[in-house]
Amino acid sequence: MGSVFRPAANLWASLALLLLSLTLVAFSLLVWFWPHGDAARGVNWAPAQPVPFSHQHHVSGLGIDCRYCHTAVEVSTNAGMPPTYTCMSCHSQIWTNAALLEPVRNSLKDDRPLAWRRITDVPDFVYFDHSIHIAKGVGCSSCHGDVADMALTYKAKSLTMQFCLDCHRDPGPRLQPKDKIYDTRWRRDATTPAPDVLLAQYGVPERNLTDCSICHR
Amino acid sequence: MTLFQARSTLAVSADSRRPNANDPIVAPEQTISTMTAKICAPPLQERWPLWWKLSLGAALFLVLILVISIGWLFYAGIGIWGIDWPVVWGFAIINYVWWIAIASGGTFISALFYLAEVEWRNALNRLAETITIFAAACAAIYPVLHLGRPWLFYWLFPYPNVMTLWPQFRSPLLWDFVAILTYVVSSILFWYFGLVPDLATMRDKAVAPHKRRFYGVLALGFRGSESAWRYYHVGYGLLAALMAPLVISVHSIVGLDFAGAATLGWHSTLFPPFFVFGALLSGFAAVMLLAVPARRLLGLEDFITGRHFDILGKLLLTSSLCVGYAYLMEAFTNFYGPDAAEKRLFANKITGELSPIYWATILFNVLTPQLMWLRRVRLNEIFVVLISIAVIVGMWCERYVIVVMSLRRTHLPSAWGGYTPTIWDWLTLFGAVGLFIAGLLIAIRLLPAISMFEMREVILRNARRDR
Amino acid sequence: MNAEAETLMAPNGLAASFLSEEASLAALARLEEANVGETRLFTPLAPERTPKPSRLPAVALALGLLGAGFAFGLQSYANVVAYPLNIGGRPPFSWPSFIPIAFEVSVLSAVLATIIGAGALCGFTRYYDPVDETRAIRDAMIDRWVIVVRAANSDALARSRDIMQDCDARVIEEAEL
Amino acid sequence: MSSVNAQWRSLEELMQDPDFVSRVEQEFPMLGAALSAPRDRRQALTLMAASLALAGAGLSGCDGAPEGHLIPAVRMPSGVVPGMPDYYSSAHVEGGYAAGTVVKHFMGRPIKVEGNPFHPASLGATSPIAQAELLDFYDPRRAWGMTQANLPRSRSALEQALGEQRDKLAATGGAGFVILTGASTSPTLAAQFDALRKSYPQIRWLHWEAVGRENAEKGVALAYGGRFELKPLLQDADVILAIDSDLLSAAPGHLRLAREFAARRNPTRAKMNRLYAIEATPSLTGAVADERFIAGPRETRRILLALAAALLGGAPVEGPPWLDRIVSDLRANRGRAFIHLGPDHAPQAHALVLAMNEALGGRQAVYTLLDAVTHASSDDSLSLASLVTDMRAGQVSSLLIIDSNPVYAAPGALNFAEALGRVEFSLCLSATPNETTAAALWAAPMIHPWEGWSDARAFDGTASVMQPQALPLYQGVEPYHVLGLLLRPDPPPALDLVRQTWNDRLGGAVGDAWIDALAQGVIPNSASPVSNRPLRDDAARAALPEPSSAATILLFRPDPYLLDGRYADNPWLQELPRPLSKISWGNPLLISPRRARELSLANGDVVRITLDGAHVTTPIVITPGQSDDCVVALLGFGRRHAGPVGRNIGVDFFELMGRSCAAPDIQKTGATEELAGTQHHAAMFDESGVYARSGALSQFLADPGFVRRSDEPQPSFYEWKPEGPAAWGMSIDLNACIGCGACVVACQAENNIPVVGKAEVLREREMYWLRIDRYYDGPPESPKVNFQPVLCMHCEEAPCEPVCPVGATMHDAEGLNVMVYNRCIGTRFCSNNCPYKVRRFNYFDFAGEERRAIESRNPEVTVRARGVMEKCTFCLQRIAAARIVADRDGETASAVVTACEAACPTQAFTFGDLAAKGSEVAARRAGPLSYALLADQNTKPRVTYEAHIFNVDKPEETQK
Repeated sequence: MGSVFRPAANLWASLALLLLSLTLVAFSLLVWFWPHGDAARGVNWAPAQPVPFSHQHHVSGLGIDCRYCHTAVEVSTNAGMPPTYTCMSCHSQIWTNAALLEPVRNSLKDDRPLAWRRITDVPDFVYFDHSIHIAKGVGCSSCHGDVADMALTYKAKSLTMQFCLDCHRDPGPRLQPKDKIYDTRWRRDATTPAPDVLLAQYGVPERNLTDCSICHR
Repeated sequence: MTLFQARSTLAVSADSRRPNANDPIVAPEQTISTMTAKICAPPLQERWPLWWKLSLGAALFLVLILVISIGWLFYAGIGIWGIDWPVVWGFAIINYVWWIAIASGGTFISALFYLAEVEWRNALNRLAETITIFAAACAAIYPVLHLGRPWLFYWLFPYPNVMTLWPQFRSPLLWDFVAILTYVVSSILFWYFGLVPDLATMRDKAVAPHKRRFYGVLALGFRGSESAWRYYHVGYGLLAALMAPLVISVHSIVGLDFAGAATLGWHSTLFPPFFVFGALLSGFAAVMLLAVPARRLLGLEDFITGRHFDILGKLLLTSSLCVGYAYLMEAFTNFYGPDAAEKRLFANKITGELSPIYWATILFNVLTPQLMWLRRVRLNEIFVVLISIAVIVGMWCERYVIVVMSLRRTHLPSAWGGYTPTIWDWLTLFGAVGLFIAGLLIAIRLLPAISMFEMREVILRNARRDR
Repeated sequence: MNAEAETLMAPNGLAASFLSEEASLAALARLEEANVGETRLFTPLAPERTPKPSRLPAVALALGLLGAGFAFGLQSYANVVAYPLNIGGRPPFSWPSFIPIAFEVSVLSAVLATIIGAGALCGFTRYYDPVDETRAIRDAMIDRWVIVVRAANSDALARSRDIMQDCDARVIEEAEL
Repeated sequence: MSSVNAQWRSLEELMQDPDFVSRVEQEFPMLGAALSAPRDRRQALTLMAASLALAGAGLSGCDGAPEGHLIPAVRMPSGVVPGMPDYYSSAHVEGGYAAGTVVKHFMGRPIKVEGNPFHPASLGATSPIAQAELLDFYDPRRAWGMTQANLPRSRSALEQALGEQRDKLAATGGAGFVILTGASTSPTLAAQFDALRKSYPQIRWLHWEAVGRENAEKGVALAYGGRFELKPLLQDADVILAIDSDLLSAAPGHLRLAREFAARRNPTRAKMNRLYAIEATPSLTGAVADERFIAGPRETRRILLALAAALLGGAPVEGPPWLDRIVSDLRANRGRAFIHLGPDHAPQAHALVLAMNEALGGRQAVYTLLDAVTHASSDDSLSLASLVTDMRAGQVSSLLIIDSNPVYAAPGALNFAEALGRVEFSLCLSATPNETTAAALWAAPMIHPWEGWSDARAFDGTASVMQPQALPLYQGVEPYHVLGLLLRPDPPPALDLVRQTWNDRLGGAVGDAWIDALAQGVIPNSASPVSNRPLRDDAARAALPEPSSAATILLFRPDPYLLDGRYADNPWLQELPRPLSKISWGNPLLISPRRARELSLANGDVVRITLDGAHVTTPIVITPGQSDDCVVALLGFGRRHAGPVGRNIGVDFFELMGRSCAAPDIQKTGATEELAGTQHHAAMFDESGVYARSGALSQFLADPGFVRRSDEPQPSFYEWKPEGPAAWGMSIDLNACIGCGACVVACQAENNIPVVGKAEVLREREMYWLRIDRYYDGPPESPKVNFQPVLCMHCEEAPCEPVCPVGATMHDAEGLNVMVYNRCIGTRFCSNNCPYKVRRFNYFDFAGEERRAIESRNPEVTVRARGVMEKCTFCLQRIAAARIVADRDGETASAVVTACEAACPTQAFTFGDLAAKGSEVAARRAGPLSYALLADQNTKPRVTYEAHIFNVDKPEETQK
């Protein structure tokens, strides 16, 4: 007959208990930290586009202003994507038969729109308005990153609700001087006016920017 | 062995086993050895009789139905239920409250009466606690099914998230969520903790190696050393002392789910105690109902005796009087109070097209239990079963009255509506009953139906008293 | 136990089972005064003699209060600091509505504390113990009171065997402990 | 945009497919089964979606772009700013009369209809139908092709056939060629008809409406000897007597009339007018009348005679006792009194009433006579009846039917379909396939009014040019083109024709005048001149025809929303609860309480009505306040050849029309049918005082604040102050509300509120954010009616908020009760706790199953998912837009107008910032009549009501 278990059983039991508690801890840590990480949000994601358009070349290189293509950014909820026509206004003159630009030329020829992969996106239940952010001194780079430096456009910010709230709770330090709104390289430095000065300048409204109704309808 | 005897006795000489008022709590001829042997026998039995297989099969069939209806629910949406506008709560809530109340019986008996140090409870607490955990499990299903988007139920947990959002802690539903979580976890632990010494007994009674190992693992290496017993004793008492207030708070909070709302027919300070009364009533009814077959089929007549039925009957009667008082007060406050709409609603309850359900509630929960005044009834197993069933059905009706009838008649007459449960409502109800029964059947198949180590105390104490 | 083991090591202990608590306690008393070595008593139910006070309740209470404090604190933090929202015009610090959850959490943590504490003290998950090798121990959880002696020396072993016999032990068997 | 392109392409592809049409047809037979199944509408809409898929991959593919793509235009149309709406004027034409509208576009896609404030017949308001026009525009059933004998043909084949007709016309001079079309006020169409007559003198045309106003027109002709238009000027009328009148609901210019009427209803703002109503069956006009009297057809005739005797002199006729009071009131207000008679009365009766009005001396003051606005048929002798006779006699060789459905809507007695078979060439133009297109030899899809150029005139003659709102979605042909083809092989485009018409006024070339006319939606001072034609002496002498002597008379009335059935396919209008019965998806026979008792009928009992051998079976609904002498059948339902939405819904009563006036035989069948009512309780009596409060003018004058006396102020634990820059609130004037339902559809359109269908309405799961509660007060035979629009009250101490376990609903700084859909997990506790029950729950994926063209949704509002609670947001999207503009451009926020407020013809809603200086809403809130619904709940609602005052001396007088 003898005992039900071998002496080793005690060791195994303790190990099992240890493992159990460890998995519990690990799981909770995962739940806590993973969603905050960039990986979970696809930051730095740069999908292939119909045309490998380089903001770096067009903005830094040629010094074209954001608004040349994204015309509606100051007046509309959308920044606006340039119609093929806009591309061709230059490329009918230069690089007229570059293989890279074949899709653009076809688009105009066959009257078929180009389909760009969307990189910066918020869910449909979030109503983001470009014009008000621009008007109140939130620069492009705040959400799009240093686009002027992107050979291929990639997702630069997590764009989680927390990301939005961080700024809505304390806009001051993130505001940019009027003339620097479209400068995606801009960083706060000694010459930058103090947050409250900027807040006053832009007259950021006293309304509660963390109200759910500011973004959700 | 026992089982087959039990079966024959049912047939041949039921008389010897019929409950009797002056039965002792445990038959005098029982010694700790015979008792242990008798209790251990069924779980260790290799083959179980037909009644068990058949009823388990039936129960599992109901479980299958439950699974199917839940699957369809998740696929199609809760529109498959009868809930509508304005009756946005329906069977899910009714069943939830019903089950959680049934669950309470176990805790009351094993915790409250443990603290009160009453002997008779030792024969029933195992059964009662087993009822508790499976009823609580059934109850715990519904709040999730009830949600429009069940897959998001985890938003009720306060966990750090990228939305920087927290649950809305003012909502009674959240209190309820936490209360149920606490109750289910604590009940299971309490039940298991109470099982450990008996599992050790099973381990040592068992012969087949795999059974010894099975019970051995569950027994956690408990061998009844003096020090172990000492701490075990302290721990068990402590748990009992925690469970007793917990069960009261859980049902008060369930009451607050309703009383916390401004809804007509719910907005009443009476609700928390009212719900505790209801829990007592259905809890005792459930234990009583299941004590009868357990006693007969597992041959426990020596341990669940006439005394137990006598006591349980009185308890049932008492709690039914408490519930009756609550009904009375509801009526009184409605007519004494200023709110015309409340009066209109109550009038509709007692005279409206659904009034039969209200009166069924009164009949089953208040009037029928009055029979328990008669000792003959208390000791007659047939009556006991019938009355317990009546009470359990009555308690379901009560929840129907509270949930549906209140919502049908809201403040604005323009928003009055009706409610017709669909087949899916019924299937989710009966499916859960199957789940409950299957759980019980498997439990008695594997575990001792009576807490042996506590029974030993009773037997020895009696023995000493006799000397 | 097979023959080789028998010869390999000499048994240094005794396991004896008794029919009643009284008998076992008597034997135990005598063994202790005879000071034969370390003795342990195994019983099928909690021993009658009043248990020495334990710190477990105090620990449970402490953890209960801790849980309550944590729950209440979390609720207050979430509503007042983390994201104050206007919920039906109620003040952010609606302390009365924080109480139920605080209570439930305190009970839960107390229960967990008790289970873990008591489990540890009872030696849960100690699946193997040398006494398991004895035959007698297998009745300890059924209907026998079992005393296990770890004798200091062979002489003590002999003495304890005598004592056991006097106190009419049912079974007496030797064991290595 | 791109998706619209895709749509055309796939459509053209489909059109190449010869059996496309039969495939579309096949969709519908399945429907019968589908509709009887439990979740019928849901399946029906899925079928609709199936045909939608046929109609164009663009639509069923919905957002048009593959997931996660940005699709810029190739060339951005000038003036279109991506992400911002544009507005283009148009007009909604009903019975020929135009009411100006403004269509809101997003990226070139119409998404919402608003009223045109510059248009005299709209004044910024719309009817429910005008709002619902949007769904008709996107109706996938418009994707059908030309057919000859129901077989698909090409467009060229049709043009060839029309060419042959042209030659025939030239040969016969138009003899035997008839054009059948609805009532019209379009000058361009008139011009085209004249051109046709010039070339083919024999050609004939008939303007015919199934539910028309020819009685009234003939009456005017009798009284004044010519075609004239009667234009009431209600703002100056102190006493109005409405006899079986549709003055506020359907009469030409009813939106304006309702506005003028309501402007005189709130005693705190104006001197109240007084409205007497005498009618057989309750109408909106009767519902809002100060005193309403019930009279069956026979009694009404006696009343008219008695009135005539009293007002025009002559042998006195015995009238009902209460008539004297009305007469004296009319007499006392000579010059400011006006009598209006409903379109169902005989021309002679109209003539008589016109004579009385002259006698009351209100001409030019409370009504004027204008030159007729609608066009006459080619000759007065021509009527539908005579046309059918000619068709039978074989005197009609060719019949061109434009936008009219006689096979369904002609009186059953005429049996038009059979007559149509005798016509050698028949062509029917219709937007969607219907009974007539199926019966006609040729059928062709007609463009939607939003897809082409046209013009129409308002009830006062003011003209509007209707411009295309989009390029044709489907292969529709323009009626002008077809008519043009009858004249020459290469007809000019409609734009040129319209330009021609307005050449002299606006100048031929595109000039400022033309642009302004389009921008404003009206052509300046184009109203018809006021006529001074005197009353003919014998106007009053015409004998009134004897109404049937039958015990029960069967009356026909158009359904208020489906009219003659042309909107049966419009889910918004099908589901919109009828103002008084609150029943949707059906047209039970209206029967008075006493009659019902006699026949032992309950709501939903099915009866069989037999009249001259013809019979229909229909459920009944007991209608409080209806005369016992009549039962009322609502027209427009029971379409046999309609889309998945309208087909076989309700009963077709045209079948019984035009039969003898013998008493219909009504037999209980024993069957019952569930009625899809949205107000589920049995009619409430004498309770409504608490909710929709009302009183007599005398009470008000004695104690202005009397409605509020009952609510004592309640203490509260919480004192909540709006910290935001604005404090939004709304005041609803119950004196103004006529229960028309425009606000409900406007809300539905603005906020993407899904249609749930009959089965779900029966399950009490309709989704309206804004509902109009109807309360009866007084005896069932003749109750007083109170309408009460109920929407989210945005309570400052909202009971719904504290009970949500995840905080999905909360308040924002400006006092809005906000619902965050994507946070909602669907516990539905908020709905339990809402005393007003204004929250709606998505039991199924209603929005998803609707499969409505996503282009038609409002992109500014989240489309709610399954398992989510939703409710009124005070049109948060409009507030947000105004807020952003204000913050961005530093201007003060332009006044926010909610969808319901904008649509309301009577301006019952006033929305605005309670904190703003001199805000109208704050003023109304402070008014003596203002009260909070369920004040005892102490929820501090931001919505308040102004109690309904009846212009009577004693409260009980309103109940006759």
